[in-house]
Amino acid sequence: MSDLRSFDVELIQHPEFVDPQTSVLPTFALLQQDGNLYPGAKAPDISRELALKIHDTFLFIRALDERLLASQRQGRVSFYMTETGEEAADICSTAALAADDLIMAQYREQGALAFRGFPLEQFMHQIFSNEKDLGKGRQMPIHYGSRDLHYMTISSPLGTQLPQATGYALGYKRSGQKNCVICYFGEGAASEGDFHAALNMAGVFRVPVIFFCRNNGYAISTPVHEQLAGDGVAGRGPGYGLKTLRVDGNDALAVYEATRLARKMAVEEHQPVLIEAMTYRLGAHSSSDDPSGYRSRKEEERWRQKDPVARFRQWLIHQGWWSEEEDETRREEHRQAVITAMKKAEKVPKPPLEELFTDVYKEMPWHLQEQLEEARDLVERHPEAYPATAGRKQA
Amino acid sequence: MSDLRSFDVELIQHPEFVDPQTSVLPTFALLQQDGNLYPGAKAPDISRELALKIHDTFLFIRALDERLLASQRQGRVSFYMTETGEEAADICSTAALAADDLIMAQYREQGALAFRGFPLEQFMHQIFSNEKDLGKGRQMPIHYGSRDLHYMTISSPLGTQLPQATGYALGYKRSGQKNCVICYFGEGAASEGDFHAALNMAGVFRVPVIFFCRNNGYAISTPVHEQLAGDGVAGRGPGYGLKTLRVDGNDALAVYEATRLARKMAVEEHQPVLIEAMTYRLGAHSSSDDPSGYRSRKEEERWRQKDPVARFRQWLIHQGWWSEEEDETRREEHRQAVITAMKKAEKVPKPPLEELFTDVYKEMPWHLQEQLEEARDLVERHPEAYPATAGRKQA
Amino acid sequence: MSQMNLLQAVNMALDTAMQQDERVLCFGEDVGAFGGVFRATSHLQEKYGKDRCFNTPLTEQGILGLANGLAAQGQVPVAEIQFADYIFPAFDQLVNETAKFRYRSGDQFDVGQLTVRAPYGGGIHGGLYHSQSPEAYFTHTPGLKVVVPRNPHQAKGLLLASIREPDPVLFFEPKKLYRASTGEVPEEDYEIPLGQAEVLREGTDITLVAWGAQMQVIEKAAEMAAEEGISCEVIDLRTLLPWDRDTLAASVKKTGRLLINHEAPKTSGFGAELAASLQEVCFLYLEAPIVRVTGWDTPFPLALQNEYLPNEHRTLDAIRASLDY
Amino acid sequence: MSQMNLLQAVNMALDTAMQQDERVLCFGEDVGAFGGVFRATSHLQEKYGKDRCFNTPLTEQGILGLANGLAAQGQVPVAEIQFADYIFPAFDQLVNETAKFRYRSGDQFDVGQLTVRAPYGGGIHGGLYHSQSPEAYFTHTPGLKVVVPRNPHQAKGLLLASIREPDPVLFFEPKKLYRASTGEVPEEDYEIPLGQAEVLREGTDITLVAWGAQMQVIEKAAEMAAEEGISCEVIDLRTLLPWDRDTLAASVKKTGRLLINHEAPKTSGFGAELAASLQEVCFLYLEAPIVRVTGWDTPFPLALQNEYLPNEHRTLDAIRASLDY
Ligand SMILES: Cc1ncc(C[n+]2csc(CCOP(=O)(O)OP(=O)(O)O)c2C)c(N)n1
Ligand SMILES: Cc1ncc(C[n+]2csc(CCOP(=O)(O)OP(=O)(O)O)c2C)c(N)n1
Ligand SMILES: [Mg+2]
Ligand SMILES: [Mg+2]
Repeated sequence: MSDLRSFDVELIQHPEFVDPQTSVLPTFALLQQDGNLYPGAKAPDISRELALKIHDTFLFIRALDERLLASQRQGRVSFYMTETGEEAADICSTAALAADDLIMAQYREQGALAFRGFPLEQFMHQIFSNEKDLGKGRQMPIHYGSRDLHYMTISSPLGTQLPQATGYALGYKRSGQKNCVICYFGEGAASEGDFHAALNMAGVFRVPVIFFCRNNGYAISTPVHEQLAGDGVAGRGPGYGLKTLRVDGNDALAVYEATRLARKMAVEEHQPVLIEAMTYRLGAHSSSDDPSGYRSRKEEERWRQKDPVARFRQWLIHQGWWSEEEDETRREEHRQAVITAMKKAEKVPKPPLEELFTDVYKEMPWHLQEQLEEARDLVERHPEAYPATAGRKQA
Repeated sequence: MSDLRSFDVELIQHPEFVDPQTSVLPTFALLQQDGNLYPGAKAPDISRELALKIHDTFLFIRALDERLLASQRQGRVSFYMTETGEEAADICSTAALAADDLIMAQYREQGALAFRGFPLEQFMHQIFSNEKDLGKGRQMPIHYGSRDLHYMTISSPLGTQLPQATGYALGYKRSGQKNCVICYFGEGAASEGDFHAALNMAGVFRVPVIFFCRNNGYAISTPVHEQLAGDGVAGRGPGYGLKTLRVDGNDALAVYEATRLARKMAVEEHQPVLIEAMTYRLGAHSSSDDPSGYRSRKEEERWRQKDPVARFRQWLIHQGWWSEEEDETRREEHRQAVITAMKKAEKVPKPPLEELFTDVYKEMPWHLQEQLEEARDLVERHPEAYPATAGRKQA
Repeated sequence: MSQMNLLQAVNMALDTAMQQDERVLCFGEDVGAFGGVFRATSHLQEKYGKDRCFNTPLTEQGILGLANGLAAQGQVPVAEIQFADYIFPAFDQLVNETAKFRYRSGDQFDVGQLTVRAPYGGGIHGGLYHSQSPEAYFTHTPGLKVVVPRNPHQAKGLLLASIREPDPVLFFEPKKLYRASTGEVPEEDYEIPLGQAEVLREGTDITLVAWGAQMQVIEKAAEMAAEEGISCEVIDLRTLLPWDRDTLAASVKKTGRLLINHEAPKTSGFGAELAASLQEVCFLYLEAPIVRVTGWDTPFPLALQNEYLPNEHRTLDAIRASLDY
Repeated sequence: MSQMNLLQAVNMALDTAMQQDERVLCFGEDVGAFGGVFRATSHLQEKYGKDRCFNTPLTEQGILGLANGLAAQGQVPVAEIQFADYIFPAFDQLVNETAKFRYRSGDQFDVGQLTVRAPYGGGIHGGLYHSQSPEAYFTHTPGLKVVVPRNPHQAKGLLLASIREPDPVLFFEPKKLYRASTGEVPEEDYEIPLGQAEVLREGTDITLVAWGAQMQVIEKAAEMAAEEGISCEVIDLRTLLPWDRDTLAASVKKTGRLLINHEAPKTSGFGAELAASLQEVCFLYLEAPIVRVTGWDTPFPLALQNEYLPNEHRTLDAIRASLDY
């Protein structure tokens, strides 16, 4: 305790208000759209195997997103969100972590989960909220979670995972575990009060956390210039005592390298880091959204030219690690796998009635037991009104 | 709408994480402790009259704070908070505003209210929560408010006034009124989520508001280095698109000049401004606090050497506008006036029972009318248990 | 008169209020050019400009802080919270600030002109966080008023009254009915006074009370009960705080029985207050315990949302049980 | 056994918990070296180090966010909110996150180890913002447990049970009694199980129930009533969620009358839930309406705090009225 402020400060006699317009952080970029490195750039030390795994995850997520969005349009799925255009951001950052570092995602980071090896079937069970869903069919589609894969279950309220990430990372620090937490969030969510609390506490407690912002230009219809007036989200990092870097979010190599270095600082020095990945949401916000109400095709087209997946593929081809033909084959394989898995998952029944009442508490208290009994009677008396649960044998 | 982000950004090929330690904003200061200007400093254009009014407010607040704290120790007053050591911050910033600019204070800015001309009697009525209190005796001592003087009633929850200040300022902008809002807060309150929301929205909406942080080293027992890890509170301003200045908060002239310029930007350009005044809370946090539990006398002494009131007095004397003798006389006058006013206010009765139920809503709904009747009966049946309200004639 | 849905009625009320009083401002996440994710503020920015209908940054505590400040300054803010589930970050601004602004200042300052709109309720496959009915929290907060409309006509009249009310109002819109509930709505400006319940159907055997989307449930249950010869009195509470005890008590004294239906969890739901108050004033008239048919005491589920919602079957069963008591 | 006040008992419970389980962490505003503004965490930093008892920045939403994260990671956080009045900025983290963590993840993740301590209640000249009793808000939130102790012995046993409970617990401490309530407290580690009310005084004419600081009020009222020949059964609810309906129902069935006393405003206070539930299960046994003696439906006042608090006189009047019904 005690006031450690220094008396030995620089004094000025002219009131020079700092002008927020003057300082704009540069963007770290390695790979050009044609798959060549920028002059002077050095590719990170990335094995062929890892590179192909990243790319395969790209292709898988494209297939998954495409098919599920189409299925939503057909009414087979109630809701969906794609991450098209942003794959490099979540997938390559996760690729730079240890497999047991905790991921706290917002909702548009299914790629990170896929990279960790979440089975296609599990994606589908969650989407169809059936009885095999790890989340027991309780949350809307895309609210994945996997304890085994260190991927915290998604929560819809925006920003809440940020201070939790600081806390989780503090837990790592306390238990001496050599891990970090990566916390994903959008530039919209960064306006929530929880963002402020999270980054400030991370700076004060010096915990191993990487705050990874996907600045994709929009929060639903709200463009980033109506969201904030400073230098993006990165512009706020130093103010919290965080090491900060802006990165081209569509550049798989730059994202990987930035995160690799961030992890080193986080784990070895307990230095919290903020990374802002500049990217673009090529698709709609969600299956409920139509972006033509708030942006132009021309703008979308301009960003489509910067597609992270195509860029990385070009690099792989330049490396001699991949070909267009292999790419086509693999895309088709993923597509078929998704279709097959979807068909299966659709047929799996909903969770049993009990699951409505379990997990509110660790043990079911008397009032919930009573309500479960009441619900059982109800379903029995009105089976026609409760097709999902009526007639199913009880657990 | 649409994504206005520029494609024409600076790209770098080496990941240079911004290091928060490197950028420390300098401190704007004009007046040295001996009452002489710093070499190269220029005193603001301040009339003798205004200078003496500022100084008189200093003396008044010292007298008020001293007497009331002593009375709290004697049990005559239930609670008190002094602003000793921080007088230049609130008083000189308010002095640089128009009299009808709105003040939103935290709780340690009674000086600003005194400068605006709040009668001593009114201070006392609030402190004794008697029936003449403008706040109807409902809030703890020091929660002043005055519609006439454009001083929003203080609210205890920290930080809540910040986004309200943004809203109030947006109201000014909308109605074309040539005013600004000044919003005072401590460096502790700046950790609340509301701070983030407030500054971010002010930047986005470009409203005439001055966020004025009194960084006095502590939030109760918590020193500022356990509160934040960046470059103070000022370090966050540019990140929100706010013009930002750090100022020596114990320097009456620098605070005045900084605020004068900030007001100009706020009112004329709708440019929100953040000012961080570096100061020190010389007294305890409140009458319930004992700082010896968390800081040293030596540290306090060091800051006492930087007393803003003494410093400004020296300047006035150098100007030939004031003398030690006048000072002594005036201090005694204030002391006597405070003692007299206190004696009077103590004797004023508490507000009548009705005031417990009014102002919850504009008109009293049926359930409150019913409860008021119930309360009346109760007081009538048990007069001995309700000495404050029993036997008083009803409104 | 024209036929429209609840969403259009809300939009029309906002339009009317903005046209009639230029201090009225509509804002919230995505409410500007886009017109809100449900399109409740469609075309308002076009008509009234960017400074009267606008997007805010994504911060509910900020939206309510901003709204409090605007109201204190003399504007008439109508703030939207995108989903009622996301009103909780603004809880402090609402409960500690909005509700107590007038009281703490001795009526020197107030935010009475504030209205907060929020779509609430389940039945739209929204799971835990796009389904909640948080009205009861706010009924425990003196200084606030809480209003819930059941159909387009009510929505327009109650929203206009809420905007012009000199006290802050939380206006919860049943999003399940946004498009599902349609009806005739007058073109002209009209208000439905706050604080008054409405008897929709007279009856003699039991009183059924609900609000918002659950009105359809108790109306359906009343019809089904009628087929069995049970006569239900059906009441729409409309304003939850302060609520219309007189109308309810008169009805319960007549029927001797009361059933309350709400979507929110049972424990400490607003049904508890109704039951507690009405047993006080109707004690000697009650022929059976007051019964609450409500959401279960769990978070709002997804796959089993149908099993969660207190529907007409549960309601009818409870009506029968009450009559058989 | 040693004589101590409620604050010391809380401190002792924290000390015991920290000693016994090194995952237990105490944090909040000023709880570190200073030991908290009430000194509930005195000497804990000295004993267990800065990484187990520490100050946080001034952000309640951050404190609860941090606590949720710590609990999910496997620590046992005991977070302090300096005054219950300041728990509202953390409402979203508590209601949308803490309460729903286990449910939404299908029991893959949980924050069951979390305990939140907050001094609550009036009578200390605290005015609007140092006096509130917000317990009812949380009782409407499935997934949380809510506990309120009445004296030092209870405080230690209930707090230890809360910290070790596998569900998140809000532990509201009656700050009026921090120093005013003293008693014998065992030195050793003991727990008082959650979810169980305690009958403090047996009686036959009417059941009085309360919690926390209001226990003293109903006990006093019971004594005064006894002098008039009225026999009161006095019950401390102790846990509000989930509450002990069996004990209360058994008592009400015996006495035929129920009075609930709480400090929070009447409308939608927890008394409403008790009344609504107990009239359901005790309907045929009730000889008079269940009566609630509570704070008025206003913000908490200052000058007239005495007029606000539901004291023994009001309680006794209500007891008499109930018996005369
Ligand atoms: C607290 C809260 N407020 C509002 C919402 C509704 N909402 C869901 S997504 C979204 C936009 C988020 O934008 P951003 O953070 O930029 O992420 P992106 O969708 O661009 O990936 C909004 C407003 C929410 N989920 N939670
Ligand atoms: C929301 C909220 N949390 C906690 C408190 C209790 N509290 C009152 S003053 C204070 C410290 C404030 O410090 P700072 O903002 O630096 O102002 P200073 O007292 O130094 O002027 C705290 C924690 C409060 N009033 N409101
Ligand atoms: Mg975005
Ligand atoms: Mg301070």
